[in-house]
Amino acid sequence: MAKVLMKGNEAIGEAAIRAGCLNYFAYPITPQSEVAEYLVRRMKEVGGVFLQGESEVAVSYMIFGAAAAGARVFTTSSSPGISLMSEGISYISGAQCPAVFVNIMRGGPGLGGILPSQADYFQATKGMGHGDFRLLVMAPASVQEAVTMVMNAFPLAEKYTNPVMILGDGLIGQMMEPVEFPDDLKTEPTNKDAWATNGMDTRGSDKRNLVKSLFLDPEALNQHNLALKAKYDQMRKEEVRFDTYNTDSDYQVLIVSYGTMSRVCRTAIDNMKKMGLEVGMVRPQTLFPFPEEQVMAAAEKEGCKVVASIEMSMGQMIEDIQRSVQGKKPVHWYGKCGGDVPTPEEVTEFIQTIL
Amino acid sequence: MAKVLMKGNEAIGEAAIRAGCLNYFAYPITPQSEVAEYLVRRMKEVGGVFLQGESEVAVSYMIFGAAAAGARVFTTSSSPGISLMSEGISYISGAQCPAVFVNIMRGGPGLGGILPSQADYFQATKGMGHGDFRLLVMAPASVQEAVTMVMNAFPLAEKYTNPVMILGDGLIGQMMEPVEFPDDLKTEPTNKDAWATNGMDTRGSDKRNLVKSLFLDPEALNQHNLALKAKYDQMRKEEVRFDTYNTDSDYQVLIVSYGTMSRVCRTAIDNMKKMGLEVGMVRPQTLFPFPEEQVMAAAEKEGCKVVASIEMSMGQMIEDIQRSVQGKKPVHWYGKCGGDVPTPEEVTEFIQTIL
Amino acid sequence: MGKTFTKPEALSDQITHYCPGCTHGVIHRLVAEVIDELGIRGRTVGIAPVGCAVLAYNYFTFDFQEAAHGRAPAMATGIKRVRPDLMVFTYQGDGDLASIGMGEIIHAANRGEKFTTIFVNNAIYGMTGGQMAPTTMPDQRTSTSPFGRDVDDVGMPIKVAELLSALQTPAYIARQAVLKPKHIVRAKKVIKQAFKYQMEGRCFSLVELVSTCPTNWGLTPVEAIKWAEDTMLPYYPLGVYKTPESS
Amino acid sequence: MGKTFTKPEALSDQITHYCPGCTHGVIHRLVAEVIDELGIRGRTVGIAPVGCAVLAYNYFTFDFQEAAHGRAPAMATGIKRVRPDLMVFTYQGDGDLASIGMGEIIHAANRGEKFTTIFVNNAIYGMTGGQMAPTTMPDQRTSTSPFGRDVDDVGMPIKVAELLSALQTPAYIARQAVLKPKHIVRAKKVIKQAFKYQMEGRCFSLVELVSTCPTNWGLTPVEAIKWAEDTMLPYYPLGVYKTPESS
Amino acid sequence: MQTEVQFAGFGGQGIMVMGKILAHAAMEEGLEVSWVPSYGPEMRGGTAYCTVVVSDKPIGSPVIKNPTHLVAMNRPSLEKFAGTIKPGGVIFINGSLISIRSGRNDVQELIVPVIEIARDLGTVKAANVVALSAFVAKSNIVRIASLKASIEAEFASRKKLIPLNMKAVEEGIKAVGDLE
Amino acid sequence: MQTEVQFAGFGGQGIMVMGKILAHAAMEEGLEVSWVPSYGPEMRGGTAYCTVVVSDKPIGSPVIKNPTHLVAMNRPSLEKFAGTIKPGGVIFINGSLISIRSGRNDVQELIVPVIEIARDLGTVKAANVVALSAFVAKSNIVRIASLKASIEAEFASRKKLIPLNMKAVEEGIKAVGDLE
Amino acid sequence: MPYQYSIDEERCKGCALCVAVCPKDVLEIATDVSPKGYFPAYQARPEDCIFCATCCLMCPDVAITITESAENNID
Amino acid sequence: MPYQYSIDEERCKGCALCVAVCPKDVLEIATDVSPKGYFPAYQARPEDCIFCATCCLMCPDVAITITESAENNID
Ligand SMILES: Cc1ncc(C[n+]2csc(CCOP(=O)(O)OP(=O)(O)O)c2C)c(N)n1
Ligand SMILES: Cc1ncc(C[n+]2csc(CCOP(=O)(O)OP(=O)(O)O)c2C)c(N)n1
Ligand code: SF4
Ligand code: SF4
Ligand code: SF4
Ligand code: SF4
Repeated sequence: MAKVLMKGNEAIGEAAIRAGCLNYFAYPITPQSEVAEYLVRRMKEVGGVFLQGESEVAVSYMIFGAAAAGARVFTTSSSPGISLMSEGISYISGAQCPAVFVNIMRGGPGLGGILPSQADYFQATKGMGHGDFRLLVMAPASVQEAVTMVMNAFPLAEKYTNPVMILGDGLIGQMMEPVEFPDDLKTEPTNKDAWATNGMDTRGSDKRNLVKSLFLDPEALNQHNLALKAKYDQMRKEEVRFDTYNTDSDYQVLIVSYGTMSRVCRTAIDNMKKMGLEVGMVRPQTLFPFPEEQVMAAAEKEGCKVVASIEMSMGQMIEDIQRSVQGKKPVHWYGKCGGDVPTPEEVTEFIQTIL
Repeated sequence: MAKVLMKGNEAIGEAAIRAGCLNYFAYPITPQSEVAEYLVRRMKEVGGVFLQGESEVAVSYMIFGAAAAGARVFTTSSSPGISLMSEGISYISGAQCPAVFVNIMRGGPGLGGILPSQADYFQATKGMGHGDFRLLVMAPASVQEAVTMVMNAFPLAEKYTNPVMILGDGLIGQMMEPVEFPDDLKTEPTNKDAWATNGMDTRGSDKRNLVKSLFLDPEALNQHNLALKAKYDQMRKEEVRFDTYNTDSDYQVLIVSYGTMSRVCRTAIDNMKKMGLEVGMVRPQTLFPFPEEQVMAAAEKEGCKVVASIEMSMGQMIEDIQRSVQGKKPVHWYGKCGGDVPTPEEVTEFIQTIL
Repeated sequence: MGKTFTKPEALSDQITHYCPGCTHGVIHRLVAEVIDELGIRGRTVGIAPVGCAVLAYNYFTFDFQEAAHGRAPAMATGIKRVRPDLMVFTYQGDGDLASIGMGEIIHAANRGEKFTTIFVNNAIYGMTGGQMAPTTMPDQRTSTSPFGRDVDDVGMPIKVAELLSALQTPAYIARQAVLKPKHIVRAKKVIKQAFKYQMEGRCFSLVELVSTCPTNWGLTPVEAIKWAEDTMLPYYPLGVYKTPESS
Repeated sequence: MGKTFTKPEALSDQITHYCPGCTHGVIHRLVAEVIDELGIRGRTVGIAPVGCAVLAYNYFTFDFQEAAHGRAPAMATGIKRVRPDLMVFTYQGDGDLASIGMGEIIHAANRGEKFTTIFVNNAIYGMTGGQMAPTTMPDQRTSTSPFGRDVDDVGMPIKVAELLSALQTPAYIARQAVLKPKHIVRAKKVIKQAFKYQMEGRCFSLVELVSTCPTNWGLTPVEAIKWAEDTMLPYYPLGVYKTPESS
Repeated sequence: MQTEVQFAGFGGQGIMVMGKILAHAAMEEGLEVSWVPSYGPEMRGGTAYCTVVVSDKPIGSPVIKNPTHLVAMNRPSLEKFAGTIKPGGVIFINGSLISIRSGRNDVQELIVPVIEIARDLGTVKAANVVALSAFVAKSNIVRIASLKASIEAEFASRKKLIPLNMKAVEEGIKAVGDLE
Repeated sequence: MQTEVQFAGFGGQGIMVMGKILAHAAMEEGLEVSWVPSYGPEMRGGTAYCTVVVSDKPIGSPVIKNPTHLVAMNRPSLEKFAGTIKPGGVIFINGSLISIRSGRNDVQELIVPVIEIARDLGTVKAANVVALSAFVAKSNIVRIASLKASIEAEFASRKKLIPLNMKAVEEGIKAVGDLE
Repeated sequence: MPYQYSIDEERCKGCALCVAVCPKDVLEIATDVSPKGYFPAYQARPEDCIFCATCCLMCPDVAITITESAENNID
Repeated sequence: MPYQYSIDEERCKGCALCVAVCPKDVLEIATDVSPKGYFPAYQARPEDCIFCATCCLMCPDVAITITESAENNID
């Protein structure tokens, strides 16, 4: 298919449809309401389901019900809305249903602001809700990558019967960039007869299916949690994705950055190169699983003096970097968290201060 | 005051009253409903406020409204209920109001179970909600300590105008142990005229107060977040609390454990001592701020070969331990997460496997 | 003149965890009988609440989902929107539906979601040990209203059937009881009617059932029936409150 | 015969961010006038919603809190329970109150919380760019109902005043408009009455105001007034729906 | 020195209170105590357990896999816990409801028909106090005086029940004497 | 080579569309592009900005502090951004609404009374296309052919507007010519 | 009479609701405990039973069944 | 006549609601833009104004004020 110029939010909606997800439930919130405004029309065209729920709490359970019934389904929201889905996402994870959640992050905490932010890193990667569960979290750095990640999110969610989250900052949703969509539509969802409550007749079986997260017997609940843990360990083995920039140079500083922020860093790295300062970057594409070994390896590299976590948050990803680097190199933080994306100039300035 | 034998949940309720908190809003959930059942009577006696909200979402905002009006206020819940307060706690943190949240953890994810668990560590210490904020998190290991921590929670919340969370496992709420309460009641809340919306007449001022978390100007929001960060950095400096056990011995293994789990470890340590194996323990009393230096120091101690994170969760606190230990010693995890508290025998067995 | 009576196929053999005399068991049986008689077991999905009926899925022999507290109507919406051909019902208690789940039930009803809700009104929170519910009667003692529900402090009991009937979207809303054999016969009729409307894709349907919680009321099962008749029925009148025709 | 007219003290000098002709401004002024006339500015706490009125606190000269989307009634409950002497009102839009905040408003009203709610019904989500609200009219086009609100798919518009009046707890519930000078005069009367009931500690009070959103309706302010009169008023009848005396 | 007592029976037999009275008595003797209930859905109708830990130093794990003593008020409880008790401990058996025995020869069994004894006192409700008293008389975990004081404290709000329960204590102690 | 254009004006002046048309044209020429809007409450009524980045290699930061060019459709926009433009760039000024100048001597100023021109074409709505065309003619960021194609694509759903806008393009180009 | 009436001791929880609704006063609650720990209902006066199934209707635990059968034995 | 009528150009957003409600058809919308970028209302026929304050009632932006004053100057 030819390149089209598309707004991130609309591209995300289209990507879901291309991935065979014809079911969308959501509640409006800036800066991602365009997803719904795009899909309300497109779903009608493709005969899909569009519903504006009464709240994010309700939407998270509409997603749960639909996913548990075997449908491929997703929603989009932004920071405060995602917080309201905390309990629901915990339930979906506990009940092991596949679903995709897109968080186009805005400034927080509380009402905060509506401009780009990356302040929901901790929430997405660690404390999304109560109990022991993880989301597979992918962070796009361009509209095209958002499309690719959304399309990959559904098969991954189904592979692990676990929710997947796309974590994008506001710019990813609001920017227009050229995107290409694969022509082939993946409209056939994977077979979910083994567990989905899609009706015994549908399965032609007289064994009923049950979707639940309650395990009153402590040993059963412990086994259940071990089974979930096994899935997350498998993700750590199989799903780590990352990108590097200028890491073949003899960099003195290693930047770890993701999303739009990483693109600013790329420009900063180019500028510093011109100034004769070599800086490398590891860009996690999956935030969970986090590219621990890759960051460690890049940090250990001969000549690398310091590591910098550059985030549009007040020091969240830095904790995963610290765990990864294990004290081999000092790890510094730079960030802003109000909506102004730090400029390449500001990044350059910061890098010089830590050398 | 003389010792009384009290159930943890009731002692928590009484402690709040002794701390001068006469305002309680909550929604029932096992295993902490006894707090409400105790306070509905006690609040009547002391002329305080008791209200059963319609949901945890609503309760979190009742707390917000009351705290913003200058009242000393708290609530109690358990895991799923705390997830529903995610957005509210983010708002309260963003608006910088003091309030106390007690989470008597049960098994998760989802509905999970109602037996003791520590699986909300990540949520409490990192990802409680969207945006950059932290809770000051205290984890009691006995009913008496729960009382002490609850009583300290209110002044701390007011010192930092930030929510404080007491993170206890189900047993802390359900156990009966002897407790002592200080006789003096701290019924006078600190002066909040500087910021509380308690009415201009109340303050005898014609300057109106405004409690909000919205900052549309990105620079203002960034400054706001830096101000919040400064508070969390101050907590890291001033509020770290921890306890140690058998750390003056030449321990080969360092256990890091908290809450009820740490008491099991204490028994295990005694047993292993008898078997001739010295094991030390650092017990974080504050989970945020985490006793990073103390854990590091204890791990670095001559003779200590390995560190073990022993939690009633699938490996959450271990991430903070890894950050603290910075690769100086291998860090292992042992835990169970279904409601059965691991026994001293099981802990001992595990420790032997990692040596 | 005599009658035979055996367990419906849609009901499993499992002995319930319900307390002796708890009418949840009666309601389970009625739902199962209706599903058998309509022959829809193979395409029915039930949604268990969080409440004493959280384990309801153990007692039925068709697909089931377990909801979070109060969110069953949102889950049912999710299922019906993606699989309108499935027959979906939620089974909810009064704390679940009328307290934490108020937003979800009102919006599902107002959107006219084509599922059926079985609403068990026992005037208390059973599962968690007898706290006050929105449906708790004036002056009724519960563990969180130990001096009796003070209506000046927390308001009047919510009449769910009446409240939902105040919405403009066509629906089938009825209230019955399961206190006496004659109620039980009528209750089954309205439950069946509710499912029929769903089968026809007509409208949202809800049946409120005045029920008992002997354990948390602190009464014997027989006393509990009497208390419900004397106290609840006058406040919660039985009948059909709304039909798609009437609206 | 002539009249003077100046800005009430409870209103700040700030020029609002509201679009030209948006009736939020009229409602702000009426509330401010009532607060001045009752002389309660020094003990009033307003609660701003999340919606176009999120910045309402900039336009009033007394204490204010900013709520999360839909949760203002819970915050007001928190304040009134700990400080019954304060005069508290929430200012909420229809998305805020009738969609995400439905549970909170129903329970606050049913508990009889002694605060006042100013409910701005403009049949759309203004702040976020014109999505469908529970109050959106049948066939009305919005950014999430581009083909017009399909009542068979998403149900009928919710009549908030009527719905809340169906509760059993005594309350003061009225609906007025701010479309014409005569409405505005009446609107002020009912707003004042609502605050009076609060001052007397009588009951919960809510005033629904049929309002406009020219920007997202895609009409000029004058056209918007006309559309609201022709389309909304017939569906949302004005009047006093409930008084503590009547209930 | 630490002793651990597992109390177990049907809901409604007053299991939790027995544990509480013992814990309270030990506390009044200046000892460290923890009372750990089983909570959970099995509460409803079904079984009721609690464990009381008494020690002269701060109590580590309040969760006990192998208690030193058992008070079994019904048969399922005996079947469930008999095997877990440490050698040398006391296993109290409610003779009124339990026909079987623990099958252990490394413990001291104490079988008392507490329901009949309580019935003779006027109410089967007192059976748990009879059982507790007999158990205490045998195990000597606390002094009888402390036990009585603790019972008085427990019934402080229902004073008229105290005389009856004091009789129950005596009968419990007597029952042990008769057996020896 | 990377060029960055800041478009700015009142809401309702078609600022966002100007940027989109340019970005689309550049994309069709095989270049990398990013279109970054200002979004936020100032949207309502107030001002509207967007930035278009065009480059021959993958675009790093889409957020630009110092763009190479500026298209200012009203006075506040000129006042706000004039100082941020890189030396050597083009600053387009909507002469119909802006009486002042950029005050820069290291840039090329292009002043066109686009509203009058558009009015003569039959509708002031076309003012943004006139401005864009003039700016493109001056800055040569894309070929006029690409610009036209992009405009046709933009109005594909409202075909009858295309001829008018093509005229607008010509007038825009002509305006630049007249100035030189 | 072709009906067979039985109360399943395993299922009966002794709530006595059946006893209360039996129009012929056939049922009573047993005085000795069932394996499940309840005092179950039983037909004290089976000869009066008219097999109206009112008890079945009322029983929350589906403990009572009435089936057709050749011989008339009641347990 | 002791009233002073004024429309604050800073506040007026030109919504024309006042124009629509004026019973005497006094008000009109200006043809040139205000510093705020709006086309404000003004009294086209001030002599007809009866100071009924209907426009004030309608104005969402409190742009119109009527005050008492000795001399009768209208701006
Ligand atoms: C979010 C959340 N809050 C609270 C609870 C605790 N809880 C479980 S059931 C229940 C109420 C049950 O009462 P009801 O809905 O009336 O059903 P019943 O048990 O009476 O049949 C509550 C509050 C929970 N599980 N989840
Ligand atoms: C939890 C959450 N969900 C969604 C939003 C986005 N949001 C802001 S205002 C609004 C709706 C506003 O509409 P309404 O309440 O009708 O007020 P109006 O703007 O029309 O005055 C929404 C959905 C939010 N801020 N928070
Ligand atoms: S607690 Fe009440 S509702 Fe629950 S099973 Fe027992 S009787 Fe039934
Ligand atoms: S968007 Fe609508 S509601 Fe919001 S300010 Fe503009 S006109 Fe008023
Ligand atoms: S109604 Fe059923 S459960 Fe109750 S006593 Fe009769 S047979 Fe037993
Ligand atoms: S109503 Fe007010 S804002 Fe609108 S035009 Fe008249 S004076 Fe201006």
